[in-house]
Formats: sequence, structure tokens, C-alpha cells
Amino acid sequence: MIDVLYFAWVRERIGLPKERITTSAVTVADLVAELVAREERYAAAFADTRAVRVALDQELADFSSPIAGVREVAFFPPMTGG
Amino acid sequence: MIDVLYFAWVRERIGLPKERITTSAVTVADLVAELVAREERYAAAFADTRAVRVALDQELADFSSPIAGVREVAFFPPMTGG
Amino acid sequence: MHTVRIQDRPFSYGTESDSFAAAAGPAGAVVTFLGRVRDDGGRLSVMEIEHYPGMTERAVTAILDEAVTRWDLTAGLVIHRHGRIAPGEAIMMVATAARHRAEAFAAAEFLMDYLKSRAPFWKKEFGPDGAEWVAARDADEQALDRW
Amino acid sequence: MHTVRIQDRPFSYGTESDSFAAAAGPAGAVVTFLGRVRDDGGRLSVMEIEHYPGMTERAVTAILDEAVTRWDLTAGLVIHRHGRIAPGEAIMMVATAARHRAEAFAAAEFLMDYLKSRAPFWKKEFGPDGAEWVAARDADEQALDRW
Repeated sequence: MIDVLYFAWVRERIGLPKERITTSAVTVADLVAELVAREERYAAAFADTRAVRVALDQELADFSSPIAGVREVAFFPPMTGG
Repeated sequence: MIDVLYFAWVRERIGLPKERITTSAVTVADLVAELVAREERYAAAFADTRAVRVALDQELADFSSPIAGVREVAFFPPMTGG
Repeated sequence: MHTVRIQDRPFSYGTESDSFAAAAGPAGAVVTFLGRVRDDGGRLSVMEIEHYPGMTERAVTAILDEAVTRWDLTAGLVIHRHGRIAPGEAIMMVATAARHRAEAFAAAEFLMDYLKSRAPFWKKEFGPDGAEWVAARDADEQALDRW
Repeated sequence: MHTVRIQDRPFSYGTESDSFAAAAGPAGAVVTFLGRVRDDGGRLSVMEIEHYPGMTERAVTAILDEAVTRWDLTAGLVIHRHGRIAPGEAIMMVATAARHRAEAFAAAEFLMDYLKSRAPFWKKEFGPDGAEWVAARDADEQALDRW
């Protein structure tokens, strides 16, 4: 079981801020592939993964990062704070 | 007749903040030579002219600048504001 | 005195600047930066800032710690708002205190560059023509290269 | 809103920062810098700043005008004290407001670099071991080369 969080337009496209899922994905990219295969709204959110950032347990990571032991994955657009 | 002003350690060495003098100097350098010839305290103030800055009518200038028409000459060390 | 505050309520730039300077001890140089919502001639009615609670505090604290260490700051402060913010209102501020001005300026610019691109905030602009997420600028990402 | 104040009385950094930001209009970015007398562990009891009345206002105004033009500032402020100033007290501040942060930061650093070396102020430090004029630093003169 892993918590998956979405922010900004990723959240809007998927239509929810957070969900708890069961996955056998090894890497972030595997997890994204699983989500995209589920429903059109996930495919829309991850249509261009260069425009999506990922954090594992609240630390920035890469799509190639392994997710073993991770409790919280978050997907969001490039940040625009400041 | 020209007003000559001194600031900071130039003022302290010469011993006065301001004087009005009559001079036939053409350039700032000529004026300094006239002053240095006057008294030891002027020679002390202008011992190292690389350490002295000059302003003509409140605008920074050079020792080679002409002083014709100038009403106010000021001598001071490099500035240390801010 | 290294302080991070993520909050939805407004703050007073002047009051925070004074408190910061007072707490910064004998530092000769204090730099403060205030970021505000621009008006853009009525094109914008309100800005909404989303953030990632938990990660935000962690990311901003890490950025501030890095600045404090790199420039030997005697104090550092980041305040960043989230939620709805009207044109002209303060979005965020940073403050740095160091012995000399070069360090205080560099640290403040470093903080701003990293907060722009590495802290989990997202701005959405609401105007008469609808709402739009602010796009990240390439220039903001490139600004990180100088550090 | 381009303001130059040369004064012997103290000023409040917070109050001035708030007034400046309020008067700066819709600028997105405000940078303020505060320069204070450092304590230096008791080595300094008081600082005295001499200036050149008349030329000071003229020189500082020219420096501020240059910054406003070069970085298209919506507002700029310089306050510089003269006379006796105790450790920890404010010597001077600058404030800049621009559309984007890069311009506001660059203009504030430019102002500081030029005020250091081109505005007619001279600092004298009084301590337990006597009084000494602060020497100009080569680094301050070299700092001008970047502009």
C-alpha cells in the first residue's frame, strides 16, 4: 500500500488529491505506467512526463527511482513558488 | 577667490575644514603644489596624492582638471560610505 | 535564528524586517526581499497558491540551511504564504544577515532562486478570462546553474 | 518615487521598508538593504560619519537616478546617516522595487557598490585604543567594475 498524491494541474486532471493504491511497480516509471493504463484521466495527466515532477517521501526524485519502502509518492508540475 | 574644503583626515592634517584663497593655479595639481609649498601641514596632507580625491564644484574630478571658473574645490580621502 | 514559516495569513513586511534585524545580532548587513502579486493592469483578480504540506516545510528548511552554511549567515528567514492572495499583497519574503553585504545579497538571491524552482508551491492566476496555472520559466531553472 | 535622505537622526528599517513598499505601486519585487555598525566584540565604542553637505545629496541622487534608469525601477530609496552612530545602530538603507526580482537585486547591489566608493562619506571608528579613519578597501573599488 502506497499513498499517491497529486498537486496543481496534475491533481485537476486526475480529479483527486490523494489515493491509496496497491502496486507491484519497482520504479516510479513503472507506477506511472500502471496508472496510465487504468483510465484516460491518468493518461491525460502523464501525457508529457517531462512536465511532471515526482517526490518520494517528500524528497524530489526521478522517474527511474525505485519505490521499494516508500510510503508516499507525489506527482506535480514544475514548481512556481517565490 | 576660491573656496577650498577639506574632509576627514585631510581636514585633520591641515587643521581646518575650509578656507578661501587666491590662486593663479591652472589645474588642481598646480593648486596642490601651491598649498604644499605654503606650510608643513599641507605637505603632510598631500604627501601621497594617490590617497587623496578631489571634487570641483561638488563633482569628482582629477588632479589634471583645470580650475578656471570653479568656485569650490574639495580634497578628501577615498570615500567609505555605505 | 533560522526561521521558516509557511502560512495562509498575511504578514507585515516592515514588522518582520524589524524583528529579523533585531534578532540577527551584530551582523553588519541585512538584506530583505518581498515578493508580491503584481496587478498586471486588472488582468489578475486573485492568485491562489497550492502547496504540499509537510514537504514544503522540509524543502524550504533544507534550502535555508544550505544558504546559512554557504554564506555563514548570522540569521536567515523565509515566510511563504499559500491560499488566496489579492493583487498587491505579499506572497513571500526572505531575509538574510551576514557580516558583509556581498554574503547577505548572494544568500538572498540563492534563496529566491531555489524557492522558485525547488519548493513545492504552485501558483494559479484567476482573472476575467478564467484561471490558469503559472508556467515554470526556463530562466528560473537556469538561474540555479550559477550557484 | 525616488527618495534620497541624508540625515543625522536614526530611522526605523521596518517603518521605512513598509512605506517604501506601499509607495512602490504594483512592483512584484522589493529588495531592501540595511547597513549597521558592527560591534566587533567591543573593539568599537562609536562610529562617526563625516560627509560633504551639498555634494552628498547631489552624488547620491545621481547614483540613484542611474539605478532607476538602468533597471527600470518603479521606486528607489537611499537613506544615509551622518554623525555619531553606536554599534548595532543603522547607518544606512537602500530599497529598490521592480517588476522582477533580478532587476531589484541588481539595482540594490549597484547602489551599495556606488555608495561605498562614490558618495562623499567618511567613517571614523572610536574604540578603547583610540580613533581611526576607516580605510577604503580595494575590493570596494573593484566591485564597481562589474557594472
